[in-house]
Amino acid sequence: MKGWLHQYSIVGRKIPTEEEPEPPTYRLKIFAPNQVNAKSRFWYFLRKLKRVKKSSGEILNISEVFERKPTQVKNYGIWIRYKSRSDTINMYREYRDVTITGAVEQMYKDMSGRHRARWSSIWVLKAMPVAAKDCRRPKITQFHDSKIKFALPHQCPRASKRKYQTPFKAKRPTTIVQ
Amino acid sequence: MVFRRFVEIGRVVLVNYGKDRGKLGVIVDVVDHNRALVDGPLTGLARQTINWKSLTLTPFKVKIQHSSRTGVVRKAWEEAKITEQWQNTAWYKKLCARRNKQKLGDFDRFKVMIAKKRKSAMIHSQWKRLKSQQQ
Amino acid sequence: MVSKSRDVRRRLKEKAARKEAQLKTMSDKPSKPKMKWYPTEDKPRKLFLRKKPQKRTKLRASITPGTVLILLSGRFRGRRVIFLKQLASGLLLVTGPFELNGVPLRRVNQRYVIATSTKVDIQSVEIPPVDDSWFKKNKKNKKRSKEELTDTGKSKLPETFVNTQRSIDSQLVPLVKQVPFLKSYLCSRFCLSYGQFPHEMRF
Amino acid sequence: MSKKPSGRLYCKGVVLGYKRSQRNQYPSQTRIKIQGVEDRASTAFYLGKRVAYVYRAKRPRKSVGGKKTKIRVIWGRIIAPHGNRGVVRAKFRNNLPPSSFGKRVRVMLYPSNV
Repeated sequence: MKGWLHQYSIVGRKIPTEEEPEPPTYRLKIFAPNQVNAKSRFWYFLRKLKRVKKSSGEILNISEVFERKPTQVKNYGIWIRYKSRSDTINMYREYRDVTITGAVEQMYKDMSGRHRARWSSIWVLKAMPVAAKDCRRPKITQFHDSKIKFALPHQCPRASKRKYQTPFKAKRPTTIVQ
Repeated sequence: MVFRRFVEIGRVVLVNYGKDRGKLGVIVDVVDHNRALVDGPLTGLARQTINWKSLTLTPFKVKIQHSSRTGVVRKAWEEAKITEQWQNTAWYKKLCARRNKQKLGDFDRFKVMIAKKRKSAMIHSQWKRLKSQQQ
Repeated sequence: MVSKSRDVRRRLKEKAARKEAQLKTMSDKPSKPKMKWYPTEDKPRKLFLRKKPQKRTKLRASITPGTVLILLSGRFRGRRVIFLKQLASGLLLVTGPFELNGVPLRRVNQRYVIATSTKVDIQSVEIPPVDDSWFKKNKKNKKRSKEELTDTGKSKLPETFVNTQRSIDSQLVPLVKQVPFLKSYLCSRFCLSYGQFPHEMRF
Repeated sequence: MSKKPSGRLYCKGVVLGYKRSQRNQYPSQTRIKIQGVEDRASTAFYLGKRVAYVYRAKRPRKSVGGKKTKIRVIWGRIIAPHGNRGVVRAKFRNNLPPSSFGKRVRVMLYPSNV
């Protein structure tokens, strides 16, 4: 389900009272599947960081942040903190993608695949495009080559139509395109 | 075993899955080991990332820099006359034949059947004549 | 519902009038012997159905006069025939033509037909005044007298039937002959062969 | 105009079984796999089409054609698609016997809306 994640910028603050007529406002960039989920994640983080609860606070603005250049490949650095079975770990991961939400989606899948981490156990601390020279992961830097050239040694092209997707084939598929 | 078709910037690819099935495109950038950024300005393929599994590499190439914009890709495409080259290949002709065969109406199928019969009749008579000459 | 009760009252009045007339004739007739048996249940009364005019059956867009149809069931299943016109009853009037593939003027329901994209231009063809009653007549005179039966035991077709068929065929066949392969196409039958799936086929 | 039998004018279908969950089955509805129909979109053509389960019985009985024959038919209709791989659901005048599972069923081309 590519593209299920959206990025929201949410601004909220504590409800002003006599003692504190001008409470500070906080803005968070949240990755969530929809607005409702984004608001609840906003209060989740605010409750943990700033002693502001949903009941004692108010959301001033919530707006979706769209990718400015969705057809340009970028390297994304994502700092996360996730609760593994035994302790809590900070991590820095890198992904190549055209949108930041795409990179974060890759991160969630990657974490669930490699570390069996669930959505709820992962905090996205920071996610931002990183310049090519600052990338640290060889898996990413290997693609930093303007003259990149490699073969596809073992290619099983998808059946063109769903009706041709059958588990059993009469002939061995040709996996090398001459 | 020597590879001749490589994934590289400017490689022309054919999309064979999804709603853009049958369209040509150019690899503008390699995202990662799964996907490429593909653009097909003259073939109606929007600039987007597509998985390698939905693409097949063609023997054609276009001279462009990596992540060059659509306008640049279009110009390079026209210079290299990819569309004409592609339409001369047997690959393209086979794809067209398959599509036309699907569009045949009942009467056309009947005429195709008649034509096939005539062809095999001709071949058969020719073959018998050669065989009799041999004896 | 007011009109309904007025109808009911009208009918009751008529019934009463009929009863009176009956009684009058009964009285001057010699009195019948006492009935030994009186019906215990009253006779089922025929319901008064308000007959709605039959809605004209719509014709599929793919079927226009001159289209070649494929008959899907019945005696001539698989045959390719030419559609002439839609009759009042909504059934399609088709013919082979008889001279080519033996399908006479015949009525077919459009649900039992596949319309192909091949069309014969039959503007110039003057279709004889054939309608539903024309077909019903044949059924009535099925029980014809002995001498009309030909030796093969089949009932001989009335002359009018044969003539109209001939007149239609004489107009259609030359039209068919103009289009190459159309004649042999109409003579051959449609069938599904290996690897042909109707949901993928264009007709 | 020889009287040779007409070619096949039906699609080949196979009876997969009744509508069922793991432990209950509902014989009023059967599942049919039609040859060449692999995804849900292509089942649209077949919805409403009539289906014939033709089978041979022990005793010959008078058939519509008047002659006595051992061949009998249970007529039904395709009522809905089932799942995403082209299987369809059908309802028959009398429920199909379980002996029909795996057997041939003829999906007619009528009522046609081509």
